[in-house]
This record gives sequence, structure tokens and C-alpha cells, in this order.
Amino acid sequence: MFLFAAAAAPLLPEWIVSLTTIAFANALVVLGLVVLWRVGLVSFGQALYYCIGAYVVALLARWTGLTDAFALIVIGGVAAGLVAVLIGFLLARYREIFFAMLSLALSMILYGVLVKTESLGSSDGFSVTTPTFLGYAPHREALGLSLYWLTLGVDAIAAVLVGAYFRSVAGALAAPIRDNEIRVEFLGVSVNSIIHAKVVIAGILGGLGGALAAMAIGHVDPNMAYWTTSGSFVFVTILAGAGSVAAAFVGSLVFEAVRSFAVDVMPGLWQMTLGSVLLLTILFLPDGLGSLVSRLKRRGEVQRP
Amino acid sequence: MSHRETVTRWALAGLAAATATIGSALAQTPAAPAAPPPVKLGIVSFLTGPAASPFGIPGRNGAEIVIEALNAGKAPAPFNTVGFGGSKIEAKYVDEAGTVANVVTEYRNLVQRDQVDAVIGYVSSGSCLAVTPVAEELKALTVFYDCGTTRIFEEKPRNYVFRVSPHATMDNVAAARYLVAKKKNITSFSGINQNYAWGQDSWRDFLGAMKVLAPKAEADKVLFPKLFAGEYGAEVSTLLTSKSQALHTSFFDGDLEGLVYQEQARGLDKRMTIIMTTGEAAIWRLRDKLPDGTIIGGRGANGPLARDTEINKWFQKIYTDRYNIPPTYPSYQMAQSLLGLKIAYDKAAKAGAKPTADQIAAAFKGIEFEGPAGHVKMMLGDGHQGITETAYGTYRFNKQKKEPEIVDIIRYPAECVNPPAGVEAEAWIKDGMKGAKCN
Amino acid sequence: MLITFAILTDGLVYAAYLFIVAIGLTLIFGVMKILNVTHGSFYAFGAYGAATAVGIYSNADWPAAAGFLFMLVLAMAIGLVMGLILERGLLRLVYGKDEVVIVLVTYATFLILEDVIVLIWGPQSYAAYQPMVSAGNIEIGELVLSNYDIVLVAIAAGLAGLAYWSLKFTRYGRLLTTVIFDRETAAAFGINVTLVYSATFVIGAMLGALGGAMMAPKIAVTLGIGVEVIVLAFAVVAIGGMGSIEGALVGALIVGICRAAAVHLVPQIELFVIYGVMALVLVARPYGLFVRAQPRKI
Amino acid sequence: MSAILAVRDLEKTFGSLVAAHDITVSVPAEQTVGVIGANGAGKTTFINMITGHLRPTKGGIWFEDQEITGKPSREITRLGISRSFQVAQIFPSLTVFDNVCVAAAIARRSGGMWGSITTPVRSPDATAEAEATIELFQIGRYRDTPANTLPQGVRKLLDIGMAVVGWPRLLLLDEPTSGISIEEKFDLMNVVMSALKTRKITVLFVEHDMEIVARFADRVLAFYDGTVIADGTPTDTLDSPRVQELISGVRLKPAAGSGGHA
Repeated sequence: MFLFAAAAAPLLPEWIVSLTTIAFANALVVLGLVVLWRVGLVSFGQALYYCIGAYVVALLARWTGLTDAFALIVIGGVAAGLVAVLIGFLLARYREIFFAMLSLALSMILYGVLVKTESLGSSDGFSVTTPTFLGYAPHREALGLSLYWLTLGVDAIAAVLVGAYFRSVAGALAAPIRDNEIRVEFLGVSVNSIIHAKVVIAGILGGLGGALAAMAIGHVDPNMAYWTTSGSFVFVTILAGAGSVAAAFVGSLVFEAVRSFAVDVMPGLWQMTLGSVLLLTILFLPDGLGSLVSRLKRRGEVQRP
Repeated sequence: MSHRETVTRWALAGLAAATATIGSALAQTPAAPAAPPPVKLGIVSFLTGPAASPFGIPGRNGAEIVIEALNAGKAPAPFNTVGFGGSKIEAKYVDEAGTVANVVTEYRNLVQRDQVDAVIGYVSSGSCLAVTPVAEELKALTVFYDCGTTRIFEEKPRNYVFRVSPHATMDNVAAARYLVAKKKNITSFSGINQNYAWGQDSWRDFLGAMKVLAPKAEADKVLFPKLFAGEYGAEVSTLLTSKSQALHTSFFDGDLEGLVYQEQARGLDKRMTIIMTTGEAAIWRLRDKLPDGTIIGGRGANGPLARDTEINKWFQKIYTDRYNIPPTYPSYQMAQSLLGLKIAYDKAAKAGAKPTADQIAAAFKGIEFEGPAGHVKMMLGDGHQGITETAYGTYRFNKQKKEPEIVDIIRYPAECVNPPAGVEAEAWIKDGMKGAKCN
Repeated sequence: MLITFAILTDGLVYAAYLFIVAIGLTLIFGVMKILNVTHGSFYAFGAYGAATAVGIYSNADWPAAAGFLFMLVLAMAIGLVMGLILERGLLRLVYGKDEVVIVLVTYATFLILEDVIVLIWGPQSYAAYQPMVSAGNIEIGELVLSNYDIVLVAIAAGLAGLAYWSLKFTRYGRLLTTVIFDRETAAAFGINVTLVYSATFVIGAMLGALGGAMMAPKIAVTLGIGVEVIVLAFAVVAIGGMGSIEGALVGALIVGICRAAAVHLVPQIELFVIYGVMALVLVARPYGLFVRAQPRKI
Repeated sequence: MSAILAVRDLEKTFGSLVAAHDITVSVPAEQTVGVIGANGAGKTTFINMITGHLRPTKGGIWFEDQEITGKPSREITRLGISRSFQVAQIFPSLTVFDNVCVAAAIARRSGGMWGSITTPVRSPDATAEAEATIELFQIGRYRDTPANTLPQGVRKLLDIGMAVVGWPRLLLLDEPTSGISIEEKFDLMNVVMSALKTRKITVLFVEHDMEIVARFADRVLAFYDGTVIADGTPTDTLDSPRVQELISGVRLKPAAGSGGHA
């Protein structure tokens, strides 16, 4: 998919490239939510890591003048990951709606702090210095494409790793933990540490997404940590479904496309459009777009001799 | 490897979805009619959300009515030529609501997908700051109409971004000047501002200006309730326990009205004079609920604060006739921005052929003109940021005419409440507003 | 002294506001295990309905009190209708789905209703101040209290009492408590759970609308008022313990007092108070103050 | 050789309620011990303490001469004690194979979080082990059935299979036949016991049905009122008058404990 999308890029109009870049950056956050959702956990505060990743990039560029995209992304991801490690000690004890609520509270606290920080432009945020790529400093189309390809690259790596993780013991324990934590404990595994690990993975992915988004948008602001931002990530997760890694990316792209389309065609009523899409997905595609993927798979297998 | 295959399938599906939007977009913009080809404008403001009713909608209405007049060539001189450079204006209205990511995406869509010739809009300073670098990168002519932050032209010189409407500094400097003029021996004042950039900046400027103009007076209660908090009980009683003679607020619409209702129910305005830097936008809805004696600003000489010129009468009339409510400052700011752009465009179009963004930008720099809100000088930010005179007045609800009116208006020349070119607003206020010419 | 009094009264008023918004949410969660984002819409519709009602009655000159009642009644009627439509028409279809999925369903509904408001009332904002202004105020020392706020507190207290009484002493209340305690057993005992659900959701919706209606006179009824309320109500409910009425009451009081104290003493931290308190409480008591986790038996 | 499991003066109280007290038992390797007693006699409490689900108020537990008193259940499992449950604890949304395979993979993973992230769940030897266990418990024909649709008996076998797949040396079965019709009970126990014998696993099993106890146990512990009142060969224990008087009444209502939570 990524090779395909990468190859297609130069043929696409710029605005689609940038729309897709942002969509695929957000897809990383969604991928993290998918990791959590497989154990039946949903974070209404994933924007926390998204925002951390974004601000780390923006602040490094601003204070240290570091503009190398690759370095910035790694640092952004690591920073968010570290925060997730700390928060994880607390969060891993929670389940269901309580997990959701606590993560929401934490992200809202970050939001408050940022709004309070006038030196960082308060609610207006501040702009992100144009990134460079190992010394190469592109502009306009070139810049857009570089960011796009960078995002695809990160996405591809993330997709492969997460895919492998899903096939690992810790990854495969998701459904068992959702089904029956006690049994898992009696098989000799600490459920909380498994969940902690998932929180961290989701955090890193969130940070990476935020870092990429910050560069693609060129601006960061506290709203990146606001609960409605988390809400839209969860929204995409449901749209995509936890079925497959690919779903996260497709879901995110479809979401951006639909939103942009709605804003374009019915400026006053785009929320209604989004809501209806979500509703219909839940009602008629309970497992999200991912379930379509697996259906196609099945058909494919049938056709194969 | 069936994984990889399905993945590819999905890539296709995804791109299909994306292309669907281009398709629709193209369908959206009808084939250009017979020459001269229309000038496409993207007009962005809040069509949904809390900021729609106070700013977004009045702004859009202002655009609609003015564009109509311009296309009909019915605007008063010197704006009485058809559209922009003789070609009709075709406006596309877009919602500003959503995250900065959405705002930037929609901006790119306007410029790159819909190929608009210029974008006018943006209420939130956050949007303006986010859009600015993109506009510069895309070399797309952009005029901000309502956002007030000074950072846009202070952070970097800009080439394609303009703002006809003055920035927020003069609102609070003028507020301070008016307050000191009315209350010579003020000893204490308080402030209640929303806890986000707009509120914080407003208070910072006001406080700075007061330090300069009334060094004796000190700030007592400094309150920053959450944006859209809705309930101000605690704030009001805090203020009731204060000895301040005046209260500064940059609250707008929803929050402003809520505050007014709640403070009136508890008679706060009987204890201290309230200064509302954006009050003008609310007078037509608050009417007799807005306490008499409140000091009202309108982000410039807009609405009732505007001078009684021909063009102002004209704008007042066409707007009121259409929407049967008088225009408030966002409508004025939109009108000013459109008229400013028209002058620049016409100037650039003199060459004959459709002018390029660079030509218009070159023509736009440093122009001066008379708009409904008075005389505009594109003076700051190397000719990209306009300044105008501003005015403050005292509110009174005229029981006979059953109409709001603003009395003993004091006008402040642009140079009196704005920093000289090349000086940062905050610094200017800090070192005593040097070079302010208040005649 | 004055400050302390002010903090207490302000805290009480704010708590009343929070409780009125939160009670419907916690009721629905307690019985149906649904975290109802649509609650924000109920609040908004209640407020808009109230504004409309006030508009009508201030033209016809009826006594203020009557207008106030008219306002509340209309709002609750709206809540009733919306509740029925949503529960019967939509939620019914998704019962038994994952808790979180149902949250998303209500979130989607919330998004849709946000625009329905635009379709019905347009983007402009509405005022409904008459009841509050006509209620007047009383002076206590330097402090001036709005009678309307006092009414608000009274109504909140009334609601709390009513909720307590009906849960403990009415048949429906006892039904509810059994359902809350154990759905299966309740069903086994032949309690019509479906009916209880519908009733609960409708009541919750009416309470949400009521909250909006009672706040309407204090605020400008404008787009987006629902969003702010949701998270606020969530916080209160999470602090008190999901689904616990007394929890909602205590949660509201804690947040109310803390916020008032912050505004009077350290205005800088006002923004964090609610989430700070929420995080702290959740750290100490993962399930909120009034809810205990039951260890699973094997 | 010395005892694989030794328990000394074990006591568990919940507030004022004494659930178990003065339990002292030692079990030599490869012995099959039946545990009998009425509901609430302390059998499950006893098991729960050994497997670390409950922390004893007093006394100590030694497994292969290593003290495990109050260790968390997952550590105890790793040491080689495994258990099955009164109500089969399985993963309903997974197939039988996946149930067993997950269990096998967990048992085989190289230690630590990193280990469980890096080792694939369907590693060759985990898969092989899972297949073997499924064969051993003769549930091959259900291999790909989702667990939530399994008949009661198969659930039980699966539950025990998941406990056995990690090659434990001590296995505790909490009422393996509860909820099973009398006809099936013996077949089920035959399968289970032969499987355990082939793996040389020491077994403690709680059982209400005296015939089953008599048939399969080498030794019987009789619980009453939270402690052991008789301990010896099946015949000795079951015929001892106290047991007859206090417990064997259970025999008349064999399924009394079914589903109930002792």
C-alpha cells in the first residue's frame, strides 16, 4: 500500500498530498488506539501524546534550532513514550470507562497548562519551523512531497512492527485479557504489565503522529490536547475497526476525505454528516472498515484454487 | 502475503475516496461564464460554533452585501466600478470551525483545489497564525479581517498576507485612555478576561497602558475564567468584594452576555464602571439589558462609533435593509477588507490582463483609503497592516427611541493608539507609548 | 470572614449548577451503563427551548413565576420527546454492544443534534434573562446574592431529595436499584428491564433539558453550549462515582467549593481545579468516591 | 523422595469468619489426592491459597522445598503449579486451538515483557505443544470451534488442557466434574486422569462425588468446617465414621456443589 501511495504522490494535486499527509499522520494515533481497543480499552485522552509529540517538535525547532525531520520525529515519539511509561503505572490499573475518563482528565490538564503558558502563544499556539531532511531543505511541492514520503515511511515501519506485535504473545493476549483476565493471570502473565506495554506503544504512536502532524500543519496549539481531538481519533478508530492494521490508515484517510468533502459541500452541516457516517458505520459495519478488509480476504481465499 | 494484497486494495479504495472529493470539488466550481472571467474569493469565517453568531455570520453577511454591491457597480465612489478590475466576484464561503489542521487543510483546498484568487477571512488569531506561513509558502494573497493578534507581522515580514483591520493593541490602549479621561482620579481597577490568548493579550495591553497613563492606579482582581465557562457567580462576588472603580473585559458575545446578565442580577455595575472592548458587537441584542454608563469599544470606529460619512451611511443602509439589524464591527471589518482588496486589485489590474498575486500584493502595500469605518493607512508591518482611528464611548439605552446609543464619544487618531511603524506593540506600551500623536 | 462566606455561597451555587447537569447523566449510567454524550444535546435543547418559551411569554405579559414554570415545563417536554425518540429509535438497536461503542453512538448523535439546533434555531444566539432579572437580589453585607441563584440551589436540593426519596421509597425506585445492582437477577424476577431502561433514559433526558432550561436565564443560549457541559458533567460524575446519585451530589459540592475557593484565593489555577480534583480522586479511588469495585469470584 | 507440596498450619480468615484453619498436609510427587467436603468446608479456599489467589492469614506453603506463601498466582504458575476452575475459565472468543496455543505460548515465552513482545504466539513448538495437548485430551474434533459454543464437558477438558499445556508438576482441579451429567463424569475423569498420568503430574482434585473419589484418588483429604478431619487411602477415609457422619451425606446430592461457589 505504502509503496503504491508513495509512487502515486507526484501525480496527485498538492492539496490531496497534504490532506493525505495529515490523514496518515493521524493514522498513527489511531493505530495506537487500535492496539488499546483490542484489549477493550478506549482512551478519550490520546490527544495528550499527540500534543506532546507536536509540541516537542515545535519547541525543539524553536529553542535548539534543530530542524531535521528524522531526529525531531524520533524525539517526539520517545518523549510521548516516556510520558506514557509514567502514566501507564497509573492507567494500567483501570478498565472500561474509568480508563477512558482518567486519560481524558490527564489530557485536559495538559490543555490547561498550555493555555496558561503565554510564552508559548497560549491558545493561539505558534508556528513550526520548516523541517529539513538530512540537510536537504525543500520548499512548496518538494516540501509537501518530502513530508508525505516521510509520513508514509514512518507509517510503513509502524504498520510492520505493530503487525508483528499483534502476532506476538503479548499482542495475541489482547482478546484473552478482554475475555478473562483471571485465566490470563493463572497462566502466569501479569495483565497489568501487558496493558502497561500497550499504553506505552499507543503513546509512542501518538507522539509520532503528533510530530508528523505538527510538521505537516506547520503550527501547533493547545487544542491538539483538547478532548474533542481525542474524540475524533476514537471516532476514526471505530470507523476503521480493530480488525487489521491497514484499516487504521484507510479509516483515517476516509475520515479526512469525508470531513473535507462535508465542509466543502454543506459548510453549515458537516458535523451532521460526520455523525451520520459514524452512526451508520456502527449500525451496519459493526467491525468497521476493517471488517470489509477481512471479507475481501475471505473472498480472495475462496477464489484461490 | 494476503495481508499485502488487501492492503493494496485498500490503498485504491482510499484514493478513490480522496479523488471523489476532487471530483465533487470540480463539480462545485461551475465552468467560467463568458469573459471577463470572474475573480474567485474564498471567504472563511465561523459558520458554526460559539463564534458564529457574534463574528462569523455578521462577517459573512458583510461580505455578501458588499460583494453584491460591487458586482452591481452600485457602491459609492471610488468603489463604483464593477467587481474587481471589471470582472465579477465569485465568493465561496467556508467554515472556520475545527482544529488548526482542519483550518489549514481547508485553506489549501481553497487555494490549490478551488484556485481562488484571494482568501479573505479568519476570526480566531490561532487560525490567522496557522494560515500565515502556508499563505506565504503558496504565494496566495490573503486578507485577515477580524483576528487581532499583533504577532502576524511582528514575527516576520510577510509578502502575501495583509490585514486592513487594525490589530488589538489600539482597542486596549484606547480603552485605557478613555477610562483615564473619564475617571481622572482612578485608584484601582480590575479585569475579567477569558482564559485564552485573546483575553490574556487584551489584559496585558490594558494593564500596560494603565501603568503608563495612571501610574497611581493599581490592578486589584485579575480574573481569567475558562472560555465559555457560562457560570460567573464566583467571579462576580470576588469583584463585589473589590474596591475597584472600573472593570476591564474583552469578553465577547456568549460569555459577554452571560456576564452581563449575571452581574446585573447582582448589581455589580452599580459598584464599578465596566469597560467592554468588544461591547459594540453586543449592543443590538443586549439593548436595555446593557447597563447605562458602560464604556463601549468596537475594535475601531465601527457601527455607532463610526463617523457619519456618505460611505458609512451607505453601508449602514444596505446592511440594515437586508438583515434588518444594523451592522456590527465584524461586518465593518469585512467590508473594509473587501474594499481595501478592491483598491489594490483595481490598481494592479490597470495593466489590463488579470493581475498576479504578486502584482496585487505590490499594489496593496501601504495604500490609504476611506472606508465605512474611516480612513485606513496600511502602515505597519511594512505596509501590510492597516491602522485607523478608533473611538470609545459611553452606552445609553434611549428609552424614547427604544434604541441603543453611544454618547460622549472620544476619537483617538490612529497614531495615538498604535505603535509607530517598526515598533513592537508590547514593547511600545512598556516604554511609555513614545511617539503617540494624540493632537 | 466575608471571603469564606462568599466562597461557600458561590461554591454552593456552582455545585447546584453542576449537580443539576450531572444527575441525569449519572442516573443513566447507573442503570444502563451508558456514558451518554447526548446529555450535552439535551442540555442545549433544554436551553434553547427555555429561550423560546421565555420569548413567547415575555411578549404575552404573564406573571414572571408562571413564565418560569412554562419555561421548565416546555424544556422537560422537549427532553421527554427527544429521550423517547433516541431510546426507542436508536439505542434500542445497540444495547448489548461494547460499552465504548455505545458511548460513540451517543457521540455521533450529539454531533448530529448540534447541527439540528442550527436547522431549528439558526446560528444566532438567544437570551432568556427575564426570569433571573425579575427575580431580583438580596444584599448580605457587602455581598449581593441573586435570588435566582438561591432558587437554583433550592431546586438542586429538591432534586437531590426527590431522587433519594424515589430511589428508596417508590416502586420504580426499588426496581431501579435492583436493576442497578444486578440486571440478570432483575430480569429473572420478571422485572421488565426494557421498560425500566426506556423510563430511565427519558427521565435522564428530561433532567438534562431541565438543567439547560434553568441555566438559560444566566447565559446567552448559543451554539456549542452543550460541548462545555459534557466534560464538566463527566468530571463531576467520575469524581462522585459513576451511577451514584449521592456521588454526583458530593462531587458537585467538592468541585463547586474548590472552584469558588480558587477564584477567590488563587485565580491562576481556576482552569485546572476541575480536572485536577478529578485526577486526584480517581488516583485515590479508581471508581470514584461512592462506588466500590467488586472483585470477581472464581 | 521428599514431598512436592507441603502445607503447614494454614489459616485463612475473612474478618470474623474463619474459612480455613490448622491445615497441615504434605503430598509426595505423582500422587493423586482427592479432596472432599461439604460446601463451605474450605476446599476451594485451600486451593486458592496454594495457587496464590488468596493470601493465607497464617501458616506456610512449600512447593518443591521452596516457600511460595502469598506469592502472586502468576509467579506460582511459573514455578510449576497449575489449576483448573470450578466454572471453566476459558477464552470464549477464541477457538479451542487458540485457547490452548495461547496458554502454550505463554508457558514457553522467554521471560519478561520484552520476551512476550518478541516471541510470536504461534511459534512452531507452541503450536506443536498445543496440538499434542488437544490430542491428549481427545478434543481434536473441536479444534477450530469457538470456545463459547462448546458443550459443558469439552469446556472442562479445555480448561484442564490449558492448565496442563505448560507442563506443570502440580495440578489442582477444582471440582472437575461440576456441572457434568452423571453419565459423562466417569468418561471425563478417565480422559483427564490418564492424560495426567502420562505426564506424571501430581494432582489435587476437589470432588463431591464419592464414587469418583474412590475410583481415581490414591489418597483422600476430608475437609470439614475449614480443616482436615481425615486423611488416608480412599477406603479408610470414606469409611471413617466421622466422614460418614459429617460429609458423605453429600453423596445423596452429588451435584450439590455444581456451579455453587464454595
